[in-house]
Amino acid sequence: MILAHRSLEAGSLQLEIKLVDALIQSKPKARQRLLLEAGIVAAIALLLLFVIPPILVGSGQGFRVNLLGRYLALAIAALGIDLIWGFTGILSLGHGVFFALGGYSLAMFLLLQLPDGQLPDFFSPYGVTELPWLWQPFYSLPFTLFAIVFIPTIVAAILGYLVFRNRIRGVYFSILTQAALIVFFNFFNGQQKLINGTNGLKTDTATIFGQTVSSPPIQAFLYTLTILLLVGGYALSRWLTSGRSGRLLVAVRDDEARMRFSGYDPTMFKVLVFAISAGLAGIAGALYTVQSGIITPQAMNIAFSIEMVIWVAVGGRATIVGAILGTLIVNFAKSILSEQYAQIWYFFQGGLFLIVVTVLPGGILGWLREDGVRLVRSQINKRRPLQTYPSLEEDPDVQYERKNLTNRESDR
Amino acid sequence: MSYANATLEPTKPDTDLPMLEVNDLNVYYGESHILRDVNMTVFPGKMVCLIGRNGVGKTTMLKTLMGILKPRSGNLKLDGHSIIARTTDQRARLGIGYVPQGREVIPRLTIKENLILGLEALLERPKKQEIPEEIFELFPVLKTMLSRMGGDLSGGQQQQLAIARALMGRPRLLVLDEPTEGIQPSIILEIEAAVRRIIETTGISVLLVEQHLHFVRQADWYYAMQKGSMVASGPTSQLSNDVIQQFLAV
Amino acid sequence: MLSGLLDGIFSGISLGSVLLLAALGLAIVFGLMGVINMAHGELMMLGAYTTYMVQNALKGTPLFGIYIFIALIAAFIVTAIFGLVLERGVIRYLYGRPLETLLATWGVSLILQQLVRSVSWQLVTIVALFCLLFFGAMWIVARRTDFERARGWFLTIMIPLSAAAAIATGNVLGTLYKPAFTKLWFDARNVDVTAPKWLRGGFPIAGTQFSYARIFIIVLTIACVVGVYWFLNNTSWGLRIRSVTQNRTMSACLGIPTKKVDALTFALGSGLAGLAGCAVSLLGSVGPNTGQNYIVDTFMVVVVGGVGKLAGSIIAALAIGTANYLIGSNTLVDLTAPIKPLSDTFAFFSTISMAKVLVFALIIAFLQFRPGGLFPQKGRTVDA
Amino acid sequence: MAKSFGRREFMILGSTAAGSILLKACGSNPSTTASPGASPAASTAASTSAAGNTVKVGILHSLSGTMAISEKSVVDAENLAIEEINKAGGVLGKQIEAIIEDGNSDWPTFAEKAKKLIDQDKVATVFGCWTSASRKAVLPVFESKNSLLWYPVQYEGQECSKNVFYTGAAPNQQIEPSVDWLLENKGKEFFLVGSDYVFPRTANTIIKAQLAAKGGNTVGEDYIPLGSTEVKSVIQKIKQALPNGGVIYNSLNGDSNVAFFKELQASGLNPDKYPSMSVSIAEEEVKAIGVDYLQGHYAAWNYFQTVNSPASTKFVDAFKAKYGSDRVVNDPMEAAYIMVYLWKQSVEKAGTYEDLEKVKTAAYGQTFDAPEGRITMNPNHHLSKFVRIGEVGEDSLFKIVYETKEAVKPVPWNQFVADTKGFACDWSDPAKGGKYKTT
Amino acid sequence: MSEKILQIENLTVNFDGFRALNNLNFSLDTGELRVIIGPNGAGKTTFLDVITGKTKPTTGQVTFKGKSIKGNVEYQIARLGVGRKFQTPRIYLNLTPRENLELSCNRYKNVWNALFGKPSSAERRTVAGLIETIGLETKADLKAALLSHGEKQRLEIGMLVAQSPDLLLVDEPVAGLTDEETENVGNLLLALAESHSIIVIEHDMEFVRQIARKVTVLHQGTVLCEGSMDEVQNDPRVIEVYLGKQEDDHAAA
Repeated sequence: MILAHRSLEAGSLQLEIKLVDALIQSKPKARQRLLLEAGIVAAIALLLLFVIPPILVGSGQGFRVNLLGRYLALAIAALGIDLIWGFTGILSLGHGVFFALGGYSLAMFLLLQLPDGQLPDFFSPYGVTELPWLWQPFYSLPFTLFAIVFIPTIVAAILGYLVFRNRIRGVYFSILTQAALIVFFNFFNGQQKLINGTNGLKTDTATIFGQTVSSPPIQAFLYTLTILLLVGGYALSRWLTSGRSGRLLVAVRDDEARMRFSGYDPTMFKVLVFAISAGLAGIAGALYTVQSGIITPQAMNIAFSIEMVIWVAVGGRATIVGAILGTLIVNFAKSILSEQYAQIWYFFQGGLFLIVVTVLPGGILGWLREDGVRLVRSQINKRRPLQTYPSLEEDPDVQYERKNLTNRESDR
Repeated sequence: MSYANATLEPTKPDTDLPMLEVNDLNVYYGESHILRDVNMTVFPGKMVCLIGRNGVGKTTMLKTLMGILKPRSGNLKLDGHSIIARTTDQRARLGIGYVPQGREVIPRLTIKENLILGLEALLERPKKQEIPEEIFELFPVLKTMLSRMGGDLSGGQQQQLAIARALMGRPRLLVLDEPTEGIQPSIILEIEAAVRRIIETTGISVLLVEQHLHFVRQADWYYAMQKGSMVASGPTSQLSNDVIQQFLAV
Repeated sequence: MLSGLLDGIFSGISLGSVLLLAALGLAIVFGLMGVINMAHGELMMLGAYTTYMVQNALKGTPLFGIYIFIALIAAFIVTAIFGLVLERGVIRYLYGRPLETLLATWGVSLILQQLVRSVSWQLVTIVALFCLLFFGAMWIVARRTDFERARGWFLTIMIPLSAAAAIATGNVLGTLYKPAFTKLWFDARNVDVTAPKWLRGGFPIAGTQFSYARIFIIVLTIACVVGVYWFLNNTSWGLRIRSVTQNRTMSACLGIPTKKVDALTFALGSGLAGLAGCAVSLLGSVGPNTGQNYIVDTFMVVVVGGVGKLAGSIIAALAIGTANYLIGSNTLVDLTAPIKPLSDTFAFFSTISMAKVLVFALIIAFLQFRPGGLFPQKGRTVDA
Repeated sequence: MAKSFGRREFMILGSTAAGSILLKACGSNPSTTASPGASPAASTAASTSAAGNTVKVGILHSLSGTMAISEKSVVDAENLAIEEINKAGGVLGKQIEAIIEDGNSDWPTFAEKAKKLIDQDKVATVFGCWTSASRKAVLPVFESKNSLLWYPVQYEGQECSKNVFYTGAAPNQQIEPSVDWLLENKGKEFFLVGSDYVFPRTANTIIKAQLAAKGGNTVGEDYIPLGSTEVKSVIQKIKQALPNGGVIYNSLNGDSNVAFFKELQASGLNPDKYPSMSVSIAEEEVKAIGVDYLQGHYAAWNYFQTVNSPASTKFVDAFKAKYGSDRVVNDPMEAAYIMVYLWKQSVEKAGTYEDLEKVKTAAYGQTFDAPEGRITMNPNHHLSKFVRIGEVGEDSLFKIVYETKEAVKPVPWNQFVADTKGFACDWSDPAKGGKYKTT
Repeated sequence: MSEKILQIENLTVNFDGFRALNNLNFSLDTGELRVIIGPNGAGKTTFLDVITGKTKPTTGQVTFKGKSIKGNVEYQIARLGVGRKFQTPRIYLNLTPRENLELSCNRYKNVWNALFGKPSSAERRTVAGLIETIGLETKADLKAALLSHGEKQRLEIGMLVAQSPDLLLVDEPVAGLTDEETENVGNLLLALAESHSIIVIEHDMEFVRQIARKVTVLHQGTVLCEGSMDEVQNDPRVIEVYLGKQEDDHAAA
């Protein structure tokens, strides 16, 4: 019945049948692919957990393990940026707020791990003798865990709703998120008595489970936790960007108005994605804070939030792997280059922005898919092994379509 | 498609090169083929009318002529020189005056400013930016409202303004896209008269896209378009009712 | 009381006019071209550094008393040229993609910040030599017909080659003429811009004193607004700019060189940033980070005012300036003293940093009622 | 070491093969210009380390970001000291090799770079930090790794880590005497202005307590965000609070000072009626603000370039010879300069630079003929320093209007603040440690 | 069947003084296929904008299935049962035709369902059937960006149908199509007309003749005339609008 529709030449009938077969088989194939992908993710996670740290330590670069842990935490925030910008097309320049909210939540909890009646010691110079109300709930671990994820989420949902409701879009949204950043920065920066202002909250010396946070066992635990949560974030992003919700995200990016006329309310979807990405940023902020030992309002400066976008852009927007890869590449480049060329690091960073926007709009993964694949294949002239994301070039349907379209052009 | 091969070459004036020559023009919007191998010629001092229903590609043809759209293949020659590589503003300065569909008067500029913008097409701009009296002779209504905003005019006035603006640049080829669209009959007659007078007094060529038969009949030559192709052409004197029914009527 | 009131009005206007001056160029570029120029603050910084250079050059000459006027002209020209280069080199490839412009100009802003830190004759030589070699070679090669095909190869060969040659030369020269050639022009330290004598101090009225520098800036802002208004409404380039803004395609069809208009508009906006930079150097410090303080505030002015509307920007700047001042000083606390909770609230926000918090919150609230700003643009909108 | 070098180079070469050479050439030059003398050591740091004839030390300051303005000149002073020491034969017969890292004005970055210096470069000690926030951020790193930091800037006190030597002034060596001097000479009504971060906040807490104790009066205080240049409303508050003149105590940092003094003058608050005492404005800052705005205002420091002593003249001359005659020196630079020498002396006394316990013990009681005078390292890791108050003169330098005859002993735990009253610090006695009760 | 599905009374839309629609009255029976023609600028697209909630009328009322749509925004009106196809095909280019259809077909358009819902087997069958109807079987799982213009047009119509609206608004469905494709689309619309109420806006007179039963002519924002194709074709007012005054022809000549 599928074949009984339009006139096709005899030659392409054969192909047609193959295609139909492929379609029928696509279900189990998809499951296989999913398993393969899960396997690869697990393998990389194990590699990160058990192989890379000893190698780094062995080569006298032990402190890079901590860096890696921090950058992996940043990668979680990058996943959030990718969801909102890469997949949904909304550029948020205010994710530092959510990052910081997560970080501050956890830092407040850690600082309260004190004997009864004592205050965190930074309070004393300001003459604060009673714990401010803001701090009270953070005695509770469950509340803190809730706060890390949901305070950013709720703030984002409110902000997002207020903005998206008015159909404020594009650069206006970006500018407003920047303004929000300034608001939060000034608030955190200006409230010395509440949260220690510019100095931020230090978590290194706090104790948890009877150990200081900066001690090796806790740091190893945090490193593991980061990887697990990154895998979780990866899974969440995969889940959100596939299936029906994934299609809806693409739909918001492609044509928001069309969605409305199909009966969807894009505002709610945008709020949802914005909130989820904020939650991811909150988790990232918490993990980053405990691994770097301090959270300050600097996490909410303009540059940092824009940098997050560039991580995703470098890796390749709208690719989940790209977000993670981009974060690691840019941050390690920053850390290594700034060791070597401390004085002119900004040149590199600025150049990176320019290059990514003008020359490599698809980022590294985008380039690999578009040009890299062709380049490599033409060089070694053989078939590529199957990857997690089969490129369009491999797709028989595409080849068929290409040919057909080319024919169409010349016919008349 | 019975008219597809009926194309006659327009009668050639004695010595002149064609003012405009369109050769095998193909234009696409993305993947959809809008203009298919379009050929047409406009000779100096002649008024040529392009007819056809909405959506057959007339406006696309004019936009390609102005360089707003890029053709995928084919050539455009103005007075014997290819203009295919020229930008829109260069084409304007080479002497194509364009009166687009919907007039496109700049809304928040005054009438005077709109007219002065017409001088942009001149290769050497006069020191003193004045509006020549001929313009007001053609369109007396404009003189009384020089300081009003272009967007505040009625459709007919905007149309007159748009034509006057194009004339300010002293074009060699005046391109008019549906100048009568949505305009009261009385003003249509004024515009018709003005266009005729322009041709008589300045001797420039006119390429007109039009549906109003009355106006169409003012032209020397017609081309009929359908589905992106030229399907018929001839002197307007020979424009038969048959053709009109086929390509123009409801 | 009178002096307090006068002072309040003056300060509000003065803050507003600084904002307006800074936002003016941005409003033109954003409003007319839809370009988000994150490097606007750094263009201001360039203007401020130009002022510094002019000041130093004229020190001890009779012109020193009026150096500020020469500096204004110089700042305008320098930043306008820089804006022109920026538009031709980067922005023009990004028209219609505001988000990409935003990221690219952010990159430019980082580069500019580092530039003033690192600029020396050596760096200038290297950059100049690179441009000479690279673009020179391009100019020669581009005339060959098969250039488009060989473009990739040309770039991969010529970029490293010219870079290596330029850097090698720069380094050799650097070692030969060491201190003079490699000495940083500005370094990362702030530089001092001292207003001429007649601009220091203030003008006493009714027990208070109006700063001459601030009066100067208010006058300058008025002059700039009038100047921009005059330029847009009474010159042929102004007419072209307005025309292109309202209908780009039709303008091209009339023979207006739209690319030139784009470049000119951007240069004008940049030049105004230079003027603003010159002006703020009278008030604050001049350093690599000078521009950063202004960027978000000025964007707010543009957003609140409504894109592309001069009048909107003026009102928005004055409103934001006054609000910032009223909340940041104790004025509101005193006014609302009878109502305790209200005055407590204002007291909480009555520092400069907290005033910003409240003002930005108010802006977001305002946009709930007027998402398009004070004077929303009808018809065509800038959409991402 | 060689191994780690190879890896680092490899990573860069591997990633940007052609670009690397390019970057290297370009990158080393600006640093050359900033510190021509020390740069060979800095840029060839890794390659010579294999020889084993050098002692590595870390220099950790912001070379970029907002704080670079102040911190770069401190790096210059440290490089000068290292160069002098190396010329004189080094320390324990070995050349000092400085590894410079950029803290990027970002506190977590400071912590990261500190870890890198300690773990990877295995430096003997680190000279670094400016802001208290950055010091507090790296403190846990130094404590957990039991490494040593030398900190050259005047600060708010209330800290006494066994892993830090503080060579700048404690509050009782700068703030408290200056307040006393103002009370005596300039008036009892004080308005406190500061940048919004820990040093001004703590300093003002101390000042308020001190004024309350000594019969002065705090009529108002206000804080400006770091880097903000909108100071109009502060001026307004000052005018309201002090309609007939009074003392402005200024602990603003960085850019805000420029705006503040420009506005102060424009609003007619001149030093005759509104004298201001600054604790973050030194010779460099006077240059950057413009002397015309500052003339007649006061600053409190331990050292001014105008200090007339052979050591001071030598320091100024050496600095100008190295970096150019248009440069000036200031108090933090002096503190940075002397801390390198103090470290050298301690190492030489201990006979090792690796055993930090020995180095620390050796440091206690070390004296040095510093440009400011003969200073002594106390067991509480702070220096006994001379206190001076200077008035900005026409020549952009300070006219010293007050100086202590002897070095003032440091009191890290402030005695005006209730929480720390009665506490002291002594690391030479294991029983006492960082914070013990004296009474 | 004669019940009115759509009724429009005295509708006026003012854009800065320009009346895009001027006191327009219109009604459509349930199950009717109506073609609207009119010269450019007659207000056809604005007409659709008002019905779908994109543009708010200055005055006048739109009643759909007996209820006023006033105060409803686009997605609410769409949920009431109005589907719209745009002039240029607006589909989600980065999704496959199958996914495009599934999105439209989905009954529950809330956020929760988007996250946790799975297409039901009935929905999947509907989509499969639709793919067949619009003739995109072979390309059902390619990115829609790769479709030809005609295929995109068909896909968008398919999306409309998947939405199963009571009223379909179709704006220029055959613009830029070849003859064969035009005919396909015509047949598709005729097939749909058996179970839906449809308004089609079109310029292509041959196509209009193919599908039209009743034609409405819009001119300057109001209904000029209504009737069968033949009636409209011979109406002097219509001829005047399209071809200019016939008498003048003689008068001027």
